Amino acid sequence: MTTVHPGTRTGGLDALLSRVRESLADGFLPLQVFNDADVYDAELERVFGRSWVFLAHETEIPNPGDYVLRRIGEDPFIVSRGNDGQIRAFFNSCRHRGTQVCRYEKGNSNSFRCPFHGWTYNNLGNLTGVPSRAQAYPQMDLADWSLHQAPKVDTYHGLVFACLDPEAVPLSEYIGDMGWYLDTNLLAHPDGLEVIGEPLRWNIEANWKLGAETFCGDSYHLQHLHRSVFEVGLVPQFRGKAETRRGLDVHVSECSGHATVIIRGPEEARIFWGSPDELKAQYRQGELSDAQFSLARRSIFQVGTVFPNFSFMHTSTAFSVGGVAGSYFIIRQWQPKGPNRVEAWNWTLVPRGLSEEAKQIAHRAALSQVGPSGNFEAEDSVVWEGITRVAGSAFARRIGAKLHYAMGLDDGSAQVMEDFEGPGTVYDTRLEDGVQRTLYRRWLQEISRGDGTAV
Amino acid sequence: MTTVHPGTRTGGLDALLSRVRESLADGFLPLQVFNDADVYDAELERVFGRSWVFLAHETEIPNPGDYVLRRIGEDPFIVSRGNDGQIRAFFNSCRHRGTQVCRYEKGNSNSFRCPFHGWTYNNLGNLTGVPSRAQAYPQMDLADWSLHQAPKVDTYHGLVFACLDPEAVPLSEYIGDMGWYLDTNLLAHPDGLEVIGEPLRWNIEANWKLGAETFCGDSYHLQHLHRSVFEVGLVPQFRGKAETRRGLDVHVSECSGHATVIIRGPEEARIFWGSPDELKAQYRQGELSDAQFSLARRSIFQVGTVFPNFSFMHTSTAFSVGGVAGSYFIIRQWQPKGPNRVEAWNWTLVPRGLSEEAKQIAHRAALSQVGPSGNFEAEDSVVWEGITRVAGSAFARRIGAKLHYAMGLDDGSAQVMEDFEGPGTVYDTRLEDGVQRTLYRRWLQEISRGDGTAV
Amino acid sequence: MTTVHPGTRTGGLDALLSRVRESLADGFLPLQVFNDADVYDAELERVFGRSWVFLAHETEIPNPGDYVLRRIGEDPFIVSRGNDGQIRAFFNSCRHRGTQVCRYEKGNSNSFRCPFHGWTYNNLGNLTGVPSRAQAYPQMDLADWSLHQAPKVDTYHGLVFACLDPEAVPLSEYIGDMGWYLDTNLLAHPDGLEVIGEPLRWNIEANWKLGAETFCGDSYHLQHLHRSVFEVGLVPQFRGKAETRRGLDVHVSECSGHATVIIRGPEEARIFWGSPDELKAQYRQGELSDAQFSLARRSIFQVGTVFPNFSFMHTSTAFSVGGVAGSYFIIRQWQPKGPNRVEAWNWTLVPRGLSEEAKQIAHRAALSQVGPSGNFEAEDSVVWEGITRVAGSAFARRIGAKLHYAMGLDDGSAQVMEDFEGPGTVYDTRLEDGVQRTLYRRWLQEISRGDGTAV
Amino acid sequence: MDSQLHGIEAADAARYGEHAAIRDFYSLEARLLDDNLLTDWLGLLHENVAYLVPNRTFKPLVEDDFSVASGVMVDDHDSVAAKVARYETLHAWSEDPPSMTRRFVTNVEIGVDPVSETPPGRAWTARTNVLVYHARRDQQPALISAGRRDVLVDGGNGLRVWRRLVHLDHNTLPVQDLAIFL
Amino acid sequence: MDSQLHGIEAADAARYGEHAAIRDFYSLEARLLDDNLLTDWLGLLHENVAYLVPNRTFKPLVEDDFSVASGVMVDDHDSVAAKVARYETLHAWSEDPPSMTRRFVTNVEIGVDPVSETPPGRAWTARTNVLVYHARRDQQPALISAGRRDVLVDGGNGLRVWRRLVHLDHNTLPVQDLAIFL
Amino acid sequence: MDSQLHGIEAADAARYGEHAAIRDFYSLEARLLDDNLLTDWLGLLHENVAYLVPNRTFKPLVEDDFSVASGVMVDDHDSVAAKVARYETLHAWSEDPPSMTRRFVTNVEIGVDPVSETPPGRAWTARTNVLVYHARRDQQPALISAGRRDVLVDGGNGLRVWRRLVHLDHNTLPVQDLAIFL
Ligand code: FES
Ligand code: FES
Ligand code: FES
Ligand SMILES: [Fe+3]
Ligand SMILES: [Fe+3]
Ligand SMILES: [Fe+3]
Repeated sequence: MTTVHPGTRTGGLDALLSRVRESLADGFLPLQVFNDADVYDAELERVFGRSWVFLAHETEIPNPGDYVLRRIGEDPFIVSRGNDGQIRAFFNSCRHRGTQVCRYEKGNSNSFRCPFHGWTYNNLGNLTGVPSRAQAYPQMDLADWSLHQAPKVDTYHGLVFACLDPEAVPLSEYIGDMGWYLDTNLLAHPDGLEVIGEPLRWNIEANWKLGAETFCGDSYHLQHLHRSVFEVGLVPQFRGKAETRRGLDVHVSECSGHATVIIRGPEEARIFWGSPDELKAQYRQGELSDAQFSLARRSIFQVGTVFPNFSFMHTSTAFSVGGVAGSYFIIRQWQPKGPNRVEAWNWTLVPRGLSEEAKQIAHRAALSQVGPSGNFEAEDSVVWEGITRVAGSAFARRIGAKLHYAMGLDDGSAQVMEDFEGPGTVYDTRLEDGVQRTLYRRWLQEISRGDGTAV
Repeated sequence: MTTVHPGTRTGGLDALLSRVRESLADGFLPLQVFNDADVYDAELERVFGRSWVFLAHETEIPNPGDYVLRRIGEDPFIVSRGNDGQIRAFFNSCRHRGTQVCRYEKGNSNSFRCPFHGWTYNNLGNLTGVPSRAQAYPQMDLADWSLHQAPKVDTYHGLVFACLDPEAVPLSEYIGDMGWYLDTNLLAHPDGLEVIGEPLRWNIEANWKLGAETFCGDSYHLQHLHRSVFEVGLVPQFRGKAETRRGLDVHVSECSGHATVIIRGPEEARIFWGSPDELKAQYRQGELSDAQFSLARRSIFQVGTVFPNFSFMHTSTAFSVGGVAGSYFIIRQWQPKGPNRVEAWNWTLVPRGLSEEAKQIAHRAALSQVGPSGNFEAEDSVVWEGITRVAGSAFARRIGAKLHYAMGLDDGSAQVMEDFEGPGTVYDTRLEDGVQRTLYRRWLQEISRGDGTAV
Repeated sequence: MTTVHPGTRTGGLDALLSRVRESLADGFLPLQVFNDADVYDAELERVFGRSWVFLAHETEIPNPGDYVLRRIGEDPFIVSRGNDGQIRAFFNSCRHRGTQVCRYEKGNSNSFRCPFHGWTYNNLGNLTGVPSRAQAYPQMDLADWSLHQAPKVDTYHGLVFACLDPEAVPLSEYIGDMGWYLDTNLLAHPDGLEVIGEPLRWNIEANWKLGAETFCGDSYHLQHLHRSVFEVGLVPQFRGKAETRRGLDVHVSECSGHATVIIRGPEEARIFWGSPDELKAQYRQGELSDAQFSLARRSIFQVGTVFPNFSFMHTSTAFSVGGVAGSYFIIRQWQPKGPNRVEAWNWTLVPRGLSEEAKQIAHRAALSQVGPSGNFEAEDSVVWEGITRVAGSAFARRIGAKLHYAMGLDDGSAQVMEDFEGPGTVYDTRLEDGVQRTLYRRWLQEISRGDGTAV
Repeated sequence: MDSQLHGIEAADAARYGEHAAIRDFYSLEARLLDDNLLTDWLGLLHENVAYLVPNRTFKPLVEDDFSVASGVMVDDHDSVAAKVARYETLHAWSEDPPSMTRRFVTNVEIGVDPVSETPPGRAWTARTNVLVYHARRDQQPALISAGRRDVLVDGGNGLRVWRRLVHLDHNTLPVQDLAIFL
Repeated sequence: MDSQLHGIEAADAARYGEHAAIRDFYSLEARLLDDNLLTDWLGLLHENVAYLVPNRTFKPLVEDDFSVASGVMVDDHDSVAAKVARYETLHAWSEDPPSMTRRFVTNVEIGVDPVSETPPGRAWTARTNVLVYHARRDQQPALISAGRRDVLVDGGNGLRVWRRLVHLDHNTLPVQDLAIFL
Repeated sequence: MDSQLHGIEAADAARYGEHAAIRDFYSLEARLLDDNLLTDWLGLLHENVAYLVPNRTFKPLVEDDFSVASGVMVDDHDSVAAKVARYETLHAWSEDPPSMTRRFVTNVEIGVDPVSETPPGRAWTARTNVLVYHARRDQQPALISAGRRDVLVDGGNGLRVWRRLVHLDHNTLPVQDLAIFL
């Protein structure tokens, strides 16, 4: 029941990337990139092997010894807070014979004992126990046999990222200008955010980039693809056609390679992503600049993607018609599982210290709209699956079929807001594709960087 | 539960094709061609990407707006009869972001609206609606964004074919001499043929060529593989051993790259593929030549393949022992789904205007013998699956295992009937493999034609 | 639900093999070799295509006409005892069109009739029947169309092996020094061994080498991985820590490329692999040397692997706590099914002529510990599956992750027993990895031998 | 919890006796098919049985998805008997050795559908779900999922299938033959 | 074999009458869902239903594996109704044409769990296993396997689901949506 | 439709009472296994149980396909108990965390087979089909399909399995262990 998806033809990966380069300059993208074995292999090596990749939220592993099992690309890592309080990411493979040393997806432990021969590592990754060592390995220096770990692990206001490239720039530089926009979400509540429970995970038979792209800000699809949700009346805040809201809605592109979309209320509005009044009252400027706090105050909705596969959304929705709304910040990660398969992972975050009941409302609100059984979600994933299938077609390769990402490049359409307070190239309308072109420009840059490995 | 089938080794595809060329000259064929990833990729590009491929029967889409969803190779096309009455084949992928614009397998519509962002195409393939166009794409020329379509679509007496190669010869030239034999089937009834319902589809874990080959006329397998059917007495018309019917049974090979087998009754017989008397009385010479009509009149059974994957069979069978017989013309298409997987599609056709009851008898007759639960069919597919499995073996590659297609090449076996009225190289016996060699000679010719794409 | 496992990168197979060569010299092995498509393809061609591979035990096919269906690598062979009493291995593919001529896994037949067109081969592999031959193939010489067969088939004290390489050394030379150790197991009982019933088969999502490696003698894993079995008290004979038994336990490595581990009792012990007294009394020196018979007498447990995928174990276990023990010699074959999949085949052998009841006890004893529902087996296979998964990771390739097979190379650890009577490099302890390095040295040697086929 | 359900219709013992008899009938039928006792199974079909497996095509009007006219199987007693007879020859190679099949019959519901047409005697309509596990010796196993709508009639010494309509959850059959019955 | 089971508890006819009514209820429910009659199905839910599908994560203490707090579905009548309402618009493209689903409901057990909380009237606890075959037109089919723990209550004219707890045999959902109900 | 089936044998209420008790027994057994309550499940086996899963090999004479002599599982109470005891140690790593399993038991038929041998007291023969969904944390899920032939005996306080014969629909097991019971 499996189709082996063939790799690039017509000159191989480099030729395809040349075509991407030419196309992208005009706002187009070859369809083939969404289902191609060679592209995918290169992505694992060059994109996921060199980018800062999200692993966990700090509140998932608050205490020494806490750990969760996560992935960078397709590779399994234990994200462990050591007894020294530091977070590390260990490759889940025993240094002896490669066995997975951690079998649980979440837990707390001082150590990881390998089931095969019993080598034991502490939660700092050091090899501390080797059965029969005196006779078996009299000259062994345990220090040589620590668990492999991601060379770089760092956090950004609670978000834990790792990078497998020891030469990579620091996380703060990687996030760069996007920090200005993330901060409005992460810092506006004085208690910070915390995760509810464990991430939800589901399988989509689609290329991972399609999810990342949509969360960069595919504003254009809302009114048609999700029409049924609006019809039922579940999202009353999305009133006003995109055309009539120029300058209130903004598309932030080329933001250090990341992108985000913000839907704002008028100048003086106090919205805070549609929070209920009680919650609104709690938001504080704190470390934020005036402009940032003003943005938080006016925000109805925000969605964005930090390259390559970390997405987020901040808004409020109801889960029944006319019912109570919950406010949530969700993290969505697009875990690659092959050229035509992705696992969506979804975390719901809420301000720390919210009541259990309020948390539950927030989770239900998020779940009902953007979870695996969400009113929005089902539509997106079915569309992505269809695109992925045709992307693998011989005809698409033969005619070099290109997709259209040129909205906003016509004269007289999207305008750059020179006076917008935040960084990046900010457009005054949701009717433009610059946010998505941002993703593919960055992607092209990374996947084109040779690394001495022939792919 | 999946085995990745490795591609050609020992020098790659070109070396394998050289071995095919040498072998075929002597009537042999390397087993490897039936389960090889590189061969399959080349087939998608060079065979299905350049041949005229069957899509539908006109009577499936008689009215303006009618459409069916079909495939060329593995690629999905909408076969649509436009409001202008013309049939086109659209690549089922939105020009915007690639989404499948048609979700149904059959229907009638003035237009195809993409679910993702609502771009709308009329049934001539033209982009006619773009939400928010004035603001989003003020300079867009809609004419630039019609659905991609097969460059060539044409019909042959009701059979709709398409070709993805703009340089290809016209359909009539492609069918060539085989037309003489198709016409006897398609034109002998004054009302023409029509399809019953929708095609049946089933999955076989076998290479697509094995079905095409058998329908070229593997007459030799009938008495052994299908012995159980004859034993039960379901096919009384197949009496007489092949040896004793020289000149009545004919193998038509090298018929413009296509092949067919005809089993005839004696000179004066009125058989018309075993039709019931009422139907027999309806056949007319019409546009057919004397020789063609005479052939129709004498025909007990005909089977054939138009390269690459269009096969047909015309005969009558009963569905219970001693029960009423139904007369049918079936179309069988071998839709490739990988090196070792094929979908069989099966249409039952009958003379247009037959009573509903007669149609039903014909369908049941066809179904009981050559449908997915047919008495014949099960045996063939299990054999093909076994061949496909061994074709993928390392041992077969290593020893260069070759199959035997040399029947009829020995002195004193099959004789060419120089005086046969129809075209092609016509043998006087069912005991010869020229009809199958025809398929592989044509296949070799197509797959050897480089097209600038490195496979 | 399938991941296509990509092949080697970073310079291809040859570069990987170079890294293996360098690593192995120091006792290390790149993790990547356990899940790599290119490595696997090369293994099918160079390892399974050139080694002597186990097929069956003679007692499975004692009579003329008996046959079993087996595999060499992934390729299907009929192992047939001809009416002339000779054993041959026929490729299960008709010379006509490739159909599998044998559909049963075990049987007795004078001939194999192909279901497709009825060509019939006798159990010597000769084509003896061709329907309609006089007319179809008047000039055919049947002798040209015998079934393909393995160029070499031979037996070793009842074990049937075949080799696909006509240039290979004879089986006795291939087994070489390992014969000394096999003989103690195969010849100590005057009646010889016989198989109980048919082999059990089960699927493991792991690389085939991991099973072969463990059976080379991964003594080190017993106490930890299988701790639960010892805790329950099912294997009372495994007392005494490995450290305290130097010279009683021996690791036999570099034994003509094969390896074995023997756990012995003291000098004068009469153990015979833990046989019950009645059976012990039956063992005889026969053709064995004094040293060999003494080894048999003292043996508590033996396990070993004949390259590439034939493993065995000889011991006694109970199947309930404190219950009766059964003594058995099991054969375990690791049938490759892809880079990350193996079928384990398991035969239980017992001295011929044992009572049905004693046989049944032996089978139950074997089954309860090392069968697919065995107390030992489950643990091993889950570990191997985990290793195989991480072996396919991009991170492991990128950092060139190496596994540790260096036990015994430290000064003062394992000592070669110069005075041991048997051949090979014999270490005086179970705490060493030389037996496993033997497997990979031999593997490296075979897979590095080019054969004119570009992989 | 006392021993009766108030307000739940059709809970009477008689109805459940019928249900039990019909459920047993389906177990028997599945067993005969799985054990390859086709001739015995044929005895469970009424002589005027209509055995229909419509072809499924996705169309905009969902009620048209199932086409009996171009059905996958459109059989009566004699055409089923011919298939069975073929399997019972010694020369149906594809089923020698026979496929492994296992029918999991669930969701037996009686009386959902009205009895249409005029059955020959007392009749019960029944719906069932059936999941068929199907495997050949060295073939990938397949699952066939379907809902069945039957009319069963009293055959004197047991029930008989008088009408069977099988709605497949497949537009393309996952196996190369429905040589097996559903 | 005589006609009674000695020493086997709870074999009384009344209990089996209840079992039959509840089994029929599950067949009805599955049928409405498989036939895409979502509004009718909604009528089988009690107005105060709690419909919970916990998230599953492998942790060292197995009792914590199922998290309701971060559940896959945490629904009440109104939130289920909103989902149903959305499907009943003409613009839920993903289910047009609708998925093919088939629910195989087995292992119906009554009274395994005590009735916790205070149900609105007479109530029965029931466990079931459900295997859902799910396929879209050109998608790989998927199987969803789960155990359900329900509290059913007497709704006057039939049973109603008052509590449903679905334990999935998946830590990662095999399909991209649980738009279908379990 | 009146309330009795004429001419359908064995429709008497008593027989269906037995059927219900036996069906409940199988639900209980499946639940204990799925919930990993192996020691409780062991209590459902008679002390002289014979638990047999023959090995399957395709041979020309179909009756020989199943070999008990070289069976996949050939167990008695003590050997099953040993396996259970091993799982109950804290060191059976392969089942820590435990596999997810779900047993779908269908087609419960009573009295198909005669009672052979001499059971210890009152006994019932029963056939069932069982489909096991089996998955580990990061493993491909597998389906195991089988038919079971049991002899159940009255254990005083409930039924006990005295004989079990499992016919697998697999010649090669799809999973690496039958550490789970069928
Ligand atoms: S593999 Fe981990 S201790 Fe050996
Ligand atoms: S993809 Fe079709 S409208 Fe956007
Ligand atoms: S393939 Fe064997 S006889 Fe033709
Ligand atoms: Fe969306
Ligand atoms: Fe045929
Ligand atoms: Fe082990």
